[in-house]
Amino acid sequence: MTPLQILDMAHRFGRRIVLRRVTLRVEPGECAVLYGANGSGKSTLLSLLATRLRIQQGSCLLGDVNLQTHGDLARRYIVLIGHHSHLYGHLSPMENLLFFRDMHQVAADMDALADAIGAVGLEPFAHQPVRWFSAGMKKRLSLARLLIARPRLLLLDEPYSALDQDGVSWLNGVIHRFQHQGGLVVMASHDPEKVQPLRHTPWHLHGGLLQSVTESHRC
Amino acid sequence: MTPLQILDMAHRFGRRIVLRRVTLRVEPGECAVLYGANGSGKSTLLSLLATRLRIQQGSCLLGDVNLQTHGDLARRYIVLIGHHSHLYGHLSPMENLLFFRDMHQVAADMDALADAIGAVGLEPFAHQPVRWFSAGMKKRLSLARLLIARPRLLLLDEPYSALDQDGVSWLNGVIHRFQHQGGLVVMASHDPEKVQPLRHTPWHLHGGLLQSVTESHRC
Amino acid sequence: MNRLLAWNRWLGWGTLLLLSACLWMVFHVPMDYQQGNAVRILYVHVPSAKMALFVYLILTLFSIWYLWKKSETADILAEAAAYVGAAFALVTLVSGSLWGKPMWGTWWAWDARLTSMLVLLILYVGIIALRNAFDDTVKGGRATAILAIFGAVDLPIIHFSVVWWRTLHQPPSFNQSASGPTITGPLLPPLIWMSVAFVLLGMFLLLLKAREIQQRRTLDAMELERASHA
Amino acid sequence: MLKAIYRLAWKDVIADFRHRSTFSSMLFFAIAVLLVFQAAFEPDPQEAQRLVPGLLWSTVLFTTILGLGRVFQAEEENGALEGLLLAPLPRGAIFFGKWLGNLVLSLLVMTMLVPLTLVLFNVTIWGHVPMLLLLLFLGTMGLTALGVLLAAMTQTARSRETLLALLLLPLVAPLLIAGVQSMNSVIASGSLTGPWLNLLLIFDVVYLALAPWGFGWLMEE
Amino acid sequence: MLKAIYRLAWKDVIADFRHRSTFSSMLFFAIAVLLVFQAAFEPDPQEAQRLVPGLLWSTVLFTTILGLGRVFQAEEENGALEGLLLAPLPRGAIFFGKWLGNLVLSLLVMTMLVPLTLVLFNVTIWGHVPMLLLLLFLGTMGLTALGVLLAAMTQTARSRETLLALLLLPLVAPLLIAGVQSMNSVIASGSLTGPWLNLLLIFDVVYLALAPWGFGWLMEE
Ligand code: HEM
Ligand SMILES: Nc1ncnc2c1ncn2[C@@H]1O[C@H](COP(=O)(O)OP(=O)(O)OP(=O)(O)O)[C@@H](O)[C@H]1O
Ligand SMILES: Nc1ncnc2c1ncn2[C@@H]1O[C@H](COP(=O)(O)OP(=O)(O)OP(=O)(O)O)[C@@H](O)[C@H]1O
Ligand SMILES: [Mg+2]
Ligand SMILES: [Mg+2]
Repeated sequence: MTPLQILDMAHRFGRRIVLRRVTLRVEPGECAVLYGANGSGKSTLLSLLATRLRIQQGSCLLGDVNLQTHGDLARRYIVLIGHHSHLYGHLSPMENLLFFRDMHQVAADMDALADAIGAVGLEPFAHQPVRWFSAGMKKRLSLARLLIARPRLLLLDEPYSALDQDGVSWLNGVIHRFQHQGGLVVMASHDPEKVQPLRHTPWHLHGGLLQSVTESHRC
Repeated sequence: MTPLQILDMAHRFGRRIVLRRVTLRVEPGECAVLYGANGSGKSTLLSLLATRLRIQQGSCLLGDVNLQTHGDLARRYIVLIGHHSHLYGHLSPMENLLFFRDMHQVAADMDALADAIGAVGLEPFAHQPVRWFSAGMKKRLSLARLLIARPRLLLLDEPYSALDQDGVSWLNGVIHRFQHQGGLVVMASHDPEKVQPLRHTPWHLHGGLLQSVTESHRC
Repeated sequence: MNRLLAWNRWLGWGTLLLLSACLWMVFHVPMDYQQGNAVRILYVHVPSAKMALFVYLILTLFSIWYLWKKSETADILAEAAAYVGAAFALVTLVSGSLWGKPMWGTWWAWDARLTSMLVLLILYVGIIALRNAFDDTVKGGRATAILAIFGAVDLPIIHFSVVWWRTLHQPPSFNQSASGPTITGPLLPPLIWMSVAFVLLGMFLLLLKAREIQQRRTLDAMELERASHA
Repeated sequence: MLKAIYRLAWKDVIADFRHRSTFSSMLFFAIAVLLVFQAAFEPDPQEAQRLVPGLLWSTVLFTTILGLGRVFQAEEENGALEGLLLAPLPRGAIFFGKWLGNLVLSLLVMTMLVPLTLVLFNVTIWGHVPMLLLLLFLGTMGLTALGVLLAAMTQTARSRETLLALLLLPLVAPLLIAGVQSMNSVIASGSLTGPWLNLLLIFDVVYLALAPWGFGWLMEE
Repeated sequence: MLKAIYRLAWKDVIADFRHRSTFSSMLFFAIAVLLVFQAAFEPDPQEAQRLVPGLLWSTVLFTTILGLGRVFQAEEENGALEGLLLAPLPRGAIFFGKWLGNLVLSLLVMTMLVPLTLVLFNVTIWGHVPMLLLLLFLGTMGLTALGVLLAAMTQTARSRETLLALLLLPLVAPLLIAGVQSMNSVIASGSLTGPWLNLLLIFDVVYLALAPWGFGWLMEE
């Protein structure tokens, strides 16, 4: 497996500079956790890594794939679970996963999808439209995608929000296994306690700069 | 000030029973915190208290106002900050608060609105459309409503999600002051650590029943 | 409700009996010298036209009952009534068109009666479509009930505006023929009996459909129940 | 409460001008239809004069439907409709707010549509323009009232755009007929009165009285 | 990639069609539109024949635009469009998926509309039906391509793009006029060839080639 290397990345929206100079290296099996105040640019950084935003300055390599020039290729190896669930309310969990599978062109048969739904505890609701699900149920469903896709780089934007305690420990298990297989994880979070059980490297994003966090002043 | 009394409340969506029998009494100055698994019905209970859902069984009194029969009246005394931000993406924070003010028919001049925006740290963004705000900034803006409205009953559905550490302690301060003035708070949350600093009564919702939580097996 | 449904079988047999008797009568009335054999269509056309209107009245009553009392029975009956009414309206239109081809030389003409019957059918279809567009029976039921009531307010207005529209201005190219020749003599009794038979048929179909809907809903509920205990 | 109604309408109108562009797509559609009929019919001025009421009303009807599809879309975005329903307002007030916002946009489109039609089809009845506009305004009031209600009804439904049109068209048939006929009589005789105008007014009154009530029922959970 | 395109269209179409009544509601929607035109124009059979192309094309335009409002709305709901853009697909494929879903719905309405128009308006040109349908299909291809692009523009909500939406009008107008004129010549002479048909084809090719590219450009941040 291959590392993720971010070099001197900067980003602005119109005139507003959000990231000034971000340098980060994530090794296989490592989980980098971004902390930082609201609006400090964590989600922006993740969107850049997901090639959702065009890289304006600096460079970013996933192994030897340059995210800036080979976005289409890179997207095959990357999965982002963001603030939004990216779910279609009129489709059932099964259909939503089917949709995800075909869009991301991963191989997974119906049984695999059903298993993923079972794993996040939504089996009873597998064929009901997602629209009326509770916040946590939607979150669980959007996390179920992790079990289908086999990415190299996993981007998680506040993955713990809306999850109950069982959900949190299930998710930590999934991340742990993923790390064990040599996957890369970059996560943004406001819940140091929930990240605690994971082997991870904390970072602090402030004023557009990424700083290493010593255990003592972890945010 | 007056207490909130919920008596034997039950709720079903179609044929699916979500709440079986919920009884709860919240005294002035008290903060009841609902814990429970995803999909256990916390948000449903809050929606019932906000008179968003019609009370199907049981009764609910806020002081001497019956929520079932006098919904219109009760809504004057109740503010719910829910999962959704209820914000309009094309309006600025200022305009969103203006909208809230006029809809809820509270008296607040422009300065009061500007102060509220300042208090949640959004002053620099007061006149920019909300659509591109970060998740935490949206959450902050939706919480800014607490400073404008002067409810008797405050309903908070996972108020800490997406907030950074400063945001959490600011919110706890607001709730604390509100309690001090004899307000009633009912909150759903998955973050016992963040509720910790507040003087509160924890409850556990499971199988449609509300049970008191002893400190030991707090969820 | 359930007792009513059990009783429905007898209603079905009764309807069948009466209908066959009426059909026998229809094929034994003397033929109209002007219209020929085609006149026999009348015995389907006129009763079903009346039933299409009558069922809408019933649908409105069920809708009001449902909004008021929130009774699920009313909802089921209202849902069934929409299908039955649509069927009668369709039969009216098709039989009318079939009749129209030999009588007027076209399938369709923009006449007051025809237009408002067409509107009624569209309304029925709209009601059915609206209900089916919801996953949630309660939401769907409430929306359709409101729509049905609005339709009830609107149908008379439509009817009269369509009448005035045509009578104030260009008269239809086929003078008055839609109101038809007055029906007298030996043609009349079979029509009366046929109308009775159609009322029975309507009731039978309504209850039949209602039972199907009820069973489907029970099945859905059982599936849900089973799922949520799994 | 009036302030709340105003604020609600304000939000929708502002939205449109900031970006949602319902207005421009309505106008766009209206102009395209006029062009199509011009190309299809190539009417001489006299024929054109006969066609004008039909053109105006059918364009108004269809553009209104286009606008309606979006009425509740902004409310979906962040669960905003729910926020609205939490306000201590009677449901009727919310209905009127939404209705007003939509009405304003429709009226704007209409005001541009009438002169455009006359120019494109070379119909020189400029003296009647105020009356034509008045008739369109009257019709639009009832039309949007019914339309907003149906839009609320079909909001969470599947394939709601087609459904909305399917439900609305038969119900507004009398309005359309009354509108076209009263416009015919204005063009023919220059007088605004007559039974058709009364029908138009009846329709407005009935729907403006019933729709808020229906909306209240609809929003109750 | 074909599977992804198919799945995207499937989501938009099949999901709507799961319930039995969608098809019939489209059929009756078409009937209701004809009802409106009848009430608006009251044509006699001869006039009706001349009106047919205009009726058909303006209905096509209407249903297409109506459908477009919905195209990207489902994508807004939970940030789904963003999810789509995260998939390892070229933007062109996403465009084609959305286009296909929209095209299918428009074509369905059209297929029902043509025979219904002929029956209800008593126009007996049954021999021309296949050709009329073919022309509508051709026009719809280009129209929906432009339309999806337009919907994407108004969706991304940067205000300068509403202007672009209005700029599209001059692009659609020639397509519509070519459609109407070629249909006129089919009805008059029964022959499908001619300069207007060529124009229609040229538009299709140009739009279908350019639109995916424009879409990709729009979606890039
Ligand atoms: C598609 C075409 C037609 C439609 C939609 C239609 C519809 C109706 C309707 C709605 C009624 C009224 C029932 C009532 O008010 O109680 C009716 C009655 C009748 N129709 Fe038709 N009709 C059609 C064609 C025809 C034709 C072609 C004829 C024969 C020339 C015809 C002859 C009659 C007669 C004789 C009555 C009974 C009149 C009465 O009881 O007052 N209809 N039809
Ligand atoms: N409007 C609705 N229609 C049908 N079912 C609903 C509706 N709202 C909620 N439900 C169902 O009710 C159950 C409880 O939902 P609710 O949102 O109250 O859960 P919750 O306790 O808030 O969960 P979470 O912790 O995930 O927020 C869920 O199974 C959900 O699917
Ligand atoms: N598409 C955009 N257009 C303009 N500004 C944007 C856009 N996306 C984000 N921003 C701005 O960039 C800044 C950083 O946003 P971002 O979402 O990255 O913050 P964050 O660190 O994720 O915050 P949070 O903890 O609240 O989620 C914010 O000020 C936001 O307003
Ligand atoms: Mg963020
Ligand atoms: Mg919840």
